[in-house]
Amino acid sequence: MAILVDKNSKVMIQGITGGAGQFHTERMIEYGTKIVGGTSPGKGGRQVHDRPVFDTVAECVKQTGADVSAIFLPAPFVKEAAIEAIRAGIKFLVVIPEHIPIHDMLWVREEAIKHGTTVIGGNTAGIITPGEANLGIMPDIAFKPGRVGTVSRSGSITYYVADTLTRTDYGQTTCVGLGGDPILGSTFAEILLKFEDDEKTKAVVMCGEIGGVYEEHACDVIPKMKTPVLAMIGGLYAPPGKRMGHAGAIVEGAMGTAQQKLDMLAAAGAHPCKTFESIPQILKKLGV
Amino acid sequence: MAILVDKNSKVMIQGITGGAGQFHTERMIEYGTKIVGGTSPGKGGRQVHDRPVFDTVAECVKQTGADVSAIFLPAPFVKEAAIEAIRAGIKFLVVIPEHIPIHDMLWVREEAIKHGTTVIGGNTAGIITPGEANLGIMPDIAFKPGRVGTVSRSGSITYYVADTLTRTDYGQTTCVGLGGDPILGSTFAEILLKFEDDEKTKAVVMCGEIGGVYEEHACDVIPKMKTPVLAMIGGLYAPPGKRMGHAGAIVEGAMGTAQQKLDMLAAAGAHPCKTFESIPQILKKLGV
Amino acid sequence: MRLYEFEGKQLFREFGIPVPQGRVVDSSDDIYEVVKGFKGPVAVKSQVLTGGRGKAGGIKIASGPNEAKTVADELFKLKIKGYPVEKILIEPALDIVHEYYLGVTIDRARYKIVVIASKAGGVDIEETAAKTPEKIVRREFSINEPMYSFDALSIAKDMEIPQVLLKPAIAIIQRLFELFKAYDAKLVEINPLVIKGDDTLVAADSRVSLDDDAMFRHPNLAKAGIEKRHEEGELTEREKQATDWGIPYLDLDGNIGMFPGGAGFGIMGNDFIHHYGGKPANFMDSGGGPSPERIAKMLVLLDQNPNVKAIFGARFGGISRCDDFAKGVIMFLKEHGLSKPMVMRMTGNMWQEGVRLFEEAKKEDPRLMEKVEFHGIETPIEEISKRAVELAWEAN
Amino acid sequence: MRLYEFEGKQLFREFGIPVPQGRVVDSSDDIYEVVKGFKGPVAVKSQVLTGGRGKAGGIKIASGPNEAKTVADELFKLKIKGYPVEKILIEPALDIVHEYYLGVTIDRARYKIVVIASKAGGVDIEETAAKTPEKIVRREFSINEPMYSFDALSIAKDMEIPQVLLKPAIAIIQRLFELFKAYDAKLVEINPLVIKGDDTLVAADSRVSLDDDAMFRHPNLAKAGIEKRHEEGELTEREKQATDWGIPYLDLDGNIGMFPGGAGFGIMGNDFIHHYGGKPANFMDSGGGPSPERIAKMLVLLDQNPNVKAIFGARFGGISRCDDFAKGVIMFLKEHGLSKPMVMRMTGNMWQEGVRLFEEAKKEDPRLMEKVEFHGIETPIEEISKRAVELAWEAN
Repeated sequence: MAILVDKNSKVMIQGITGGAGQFHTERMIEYGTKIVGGTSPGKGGRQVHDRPVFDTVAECVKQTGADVSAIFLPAPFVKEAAIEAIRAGIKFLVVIPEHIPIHDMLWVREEAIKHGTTVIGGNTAGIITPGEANLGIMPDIAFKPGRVGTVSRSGSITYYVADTLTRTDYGQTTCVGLGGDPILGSTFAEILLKFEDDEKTKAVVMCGEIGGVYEEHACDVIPKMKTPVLAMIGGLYAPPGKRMGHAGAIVEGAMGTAQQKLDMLAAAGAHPCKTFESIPQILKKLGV
Repeated sequence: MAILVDKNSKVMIQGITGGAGQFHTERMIEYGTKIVGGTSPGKGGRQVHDRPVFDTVAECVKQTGADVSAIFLPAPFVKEAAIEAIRAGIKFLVVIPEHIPIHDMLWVREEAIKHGTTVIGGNTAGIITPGEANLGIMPDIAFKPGRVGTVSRSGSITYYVADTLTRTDYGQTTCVGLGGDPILGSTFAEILLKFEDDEKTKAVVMCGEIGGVYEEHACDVIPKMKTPVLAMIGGLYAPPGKRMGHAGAIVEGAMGTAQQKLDMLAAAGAHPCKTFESIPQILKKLGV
Repeated sequence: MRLYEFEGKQLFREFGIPVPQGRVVDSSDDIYEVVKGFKGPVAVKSQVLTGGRGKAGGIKIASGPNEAKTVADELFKLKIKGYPVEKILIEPALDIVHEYYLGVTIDRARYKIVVIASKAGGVDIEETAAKTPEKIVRREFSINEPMYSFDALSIAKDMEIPQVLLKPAIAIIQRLFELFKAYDAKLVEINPLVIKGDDTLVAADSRVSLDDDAMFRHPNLAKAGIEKRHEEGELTEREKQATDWGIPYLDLDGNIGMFPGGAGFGIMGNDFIHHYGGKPANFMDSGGGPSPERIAKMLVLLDQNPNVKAIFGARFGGISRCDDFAKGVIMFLKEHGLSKPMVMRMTGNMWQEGVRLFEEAKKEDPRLMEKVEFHGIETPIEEISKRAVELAWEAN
Repeated sequence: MRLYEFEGKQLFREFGIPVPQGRVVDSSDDIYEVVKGFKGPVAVKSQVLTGGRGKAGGIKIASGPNEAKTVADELFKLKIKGYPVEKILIEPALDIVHEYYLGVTIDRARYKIVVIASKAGGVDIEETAAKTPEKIVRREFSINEPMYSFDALSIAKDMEIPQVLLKPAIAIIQRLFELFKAYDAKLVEINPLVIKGDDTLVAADSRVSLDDDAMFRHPNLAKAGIEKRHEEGELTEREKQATDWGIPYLDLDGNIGMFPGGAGFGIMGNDFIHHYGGKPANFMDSGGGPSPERIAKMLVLLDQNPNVKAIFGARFGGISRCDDFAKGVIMFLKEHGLSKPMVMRMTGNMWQEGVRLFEEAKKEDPRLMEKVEFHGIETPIEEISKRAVELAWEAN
């Protein structure tokens, strides 16, 4: 078991003919990810790494049965590419590019909710279910199949955490890159609930950081979860983030500092970790 | 029984402080319509014919329990007024003004479908359930309670038909003015189905006219109805309407001429009438 | 209201839809210089607000300035479906490789904006739709959703536009859709959308109909000289007069002046007149609760129309009371007099009082009512219609 | 990116939101003439990209031209939260009857646009929100829906705007919302929105933050001189350099140069340094799979920063292999040389090969690697952090 992607996922790549698209398609195929095709408007009919290229996602879905897509396109094109994928019936969408305009992500989110699609990113390193599928730009070297899930806003932190779990033989069920952009396709809370429903996942490590509100809102679901949650927050010593004016302060309240996040998460029942090495120690204590 | 409005309907008037709004509010109250209030942005707190005036529909609904609204405002203001009413929970909306921009009515329709509101008009004389409620600008003189429903695109035709039904003692359950604008809040088909569900309505007279496609689409529901439908179509001798270009011809197909409409309706099982006097004759034959 | 081809192309240009560079002339005086500027053969295109212009010989190709002038002189003498050619559009003649059809309109039954497209463009698109519907591409959009580039791409692919031209095709499809929404259009059509010899796409023709009722939102059109007009053809003088007075009015080719209450009965009354062998001279709508002044103006339109031989009047007193209506008619008779026979009927609200007012007026001054026959509820509307046909027959 | 008050007001004016007529000056030379033109007392307002300007004495009222010049001379010498005053906005002083608050921003957790408003405007709005939340009006909008006038009316009523001013208030609320959407804003605020003595509404201040990542859609802003910048304050010279090179970079006030891979570990590394008693001199993000050239530029930024006493490097070889990373560092060392001590660790993809390359380079030219301590997976990252702090300590 795993969440969101596994060896049966039929994955397509939007922007498969671009430099990054081609490069990572090859990597993902090598890992064993079932890449079934891709799109590049105006380049339908070509092939990339023996996978068919289509003009539109609808054609790709129709011809290949794709149900998962990863976007490798410049940020200005992400909004339409994401909406296209969602409308074409893609059920899980990975948005790799960073610097996607905030308003664009609001459009994507509306469409995703309407159609029941899960979106991660922008600015995510992707998602990996070790031994089954690697979707995005994460290095496979750090990962191995196991029993702990991770969800993180940062790719590099994911690697450090996964490496720690791999070296201590916990391994991972699925590692989800939530994304580093200010507004994200999914929240910590939504991904945590998916791990909660996954039988094989015995614990989840969530890695947040200073700024934003997604960590705080995770506190709404953690108390309801049976699966233990370990929480690590970057930015305990970072200079205080700038408030987005009075309106931002009013909307987001007292949220945002790393210490507050960590305190809130602990109060909600998560197990705080300050170093990577503390993760296996806590897991051991929890009997995972 | 009746459809859409009856003596229990709590009716509000949007534009109640305007000339037409005030005049018809008085008439409707005199008829016995339960008018509970109205709106006029920026004039909240006043009274018109002892009814409270509010700035917004939401306030009026909250304070008076209004569930039906009639709009008496210039055409350019109708779109927002209608959407406001629909969002505030109004379940039946009568759009009196004519010349409402077509695109505006598309917006209104989207909102109405989303919220389950029935809209009639624009350019309707309104709706009357004789002896219970008169909502709009129809003269009460032609109507009396009875057992035949009418639905018409034209106010004047409604009067002639109702007068005929009144003089021959059939009377009316409810008379619905669908409206004379090119695009309407409801279709013949939708109103016919409401009459079908009304136990007291023993027959329906639908009066269409040349142009548009609403009569043709009524043919989808007439065969499924137990209540007999009498059909009258104006414009049998009118000069042929102008097609809206090739696209219009393709979209609307061979629809639009009065004779075709009448033929299609007859084929669907409606009883065609060419004069007002033939209506009671047909009703008699049908044993209504 | 329909726009001229050149006006439609102005809007296309505003939205970045490629059109041939063109010049409009309203006489053949400047044509020589204009065509010389184009350096090559030109299309000389009559600008009329009706279809079938090509078949009627309203579009010609000229190889150069001299021929263009000759051709234009002929076209300016032409009438197309009765409409005189008053403006001509000159464009470089196109080297046409392929013709597509692209249109946007509204499906009123489904309440959606519809894009219709086809690889088989040109004049016979309706025939294509009837005979080979598989060649017609159709897409629906809700008013509150944009057309994304992937939507446009999917349309372009179904039109079988060559891969190298997909990008400009997407732009044209999206922009036409945006224009449709931005200008409250009822219809926008590019027929044909042409691939030229140099492998570029261009809108060779334009057909744009806008919603009269939304013109208040587009004051820039009036500034550009685009004003309210019929769907087909320009307004007649009388129609312009009626428009100025705010009265819906249409000239027809019969001889019975129609003086009804309400648009619905206007249409039905027309049927009755035909039924008894007559032909109406007009269509008119009083609107709800007309003022005496408005009633007087309606009668002025009929009385001054030389085609009108007799007048048919009908009033169902609803909101407007029949006595008020009678007052309006009497006001007109006193102020203007009536030069044609009129038969009319009143029923509904206060009809007896209306009849009484007419009888009183008759007693006062029999000459005033000389040409008016008035009836109440006792005479069926069918009889009144028949009588109007007789009156017109007698007057001829 | 935050706009200056006067830039925000430019956008307000473009959208028809009433603002005082104002003039911006960047020296006090023209002030006398400007103020004379206003014929009355004026507000002299420092333009800085930070909050709390009023409390810091950055806004003064002057009764006339002479006083205004004196005041401006003082303001131009002022630093507000460290930011020098380089521009001053002169406006007629307002006769304030009441101050409202009106703002639009995004609720990231709910993915909605949120309008926040209050009858209690002015500087203490956050306190109002905390102490008397019932005075705060809040409305949510989806990105794909417009704000209708009835929405705005309902907000205006909840703000307790007097009935006679509802109409202009509706316009201001709707236009602020439209501006927010049209310019990809993260925040737009009018605080205070003022009722003046003559019973008109005016936006007395502006606070506008736009989304850097959407600037490609708004070329007109760059034309108007509004360009990428920090949320607060202008960029430092080094930050400008980094921005030109496309490297996310922020100057901090410590002395350890941070040379990490990835933004996430950048933040975490900062924590580690602090944990061991050090202070980073910067924040930096290599981005995924940096080229050797990019790695060289990152090191240039650190090496040329006089505040940096030691450099802390960490690389988790993911997409980018550690050997490629080592090559980039060696390239830098050969081309530029390194003037500060550096400790770094490599792990992940090809880390052994990276370490091998460093050792090879050291053998080739020991001086090249003189200032570099390099480690592999065997040394925990915590140890590396501690060592960096030591190195900085030694260098002081």
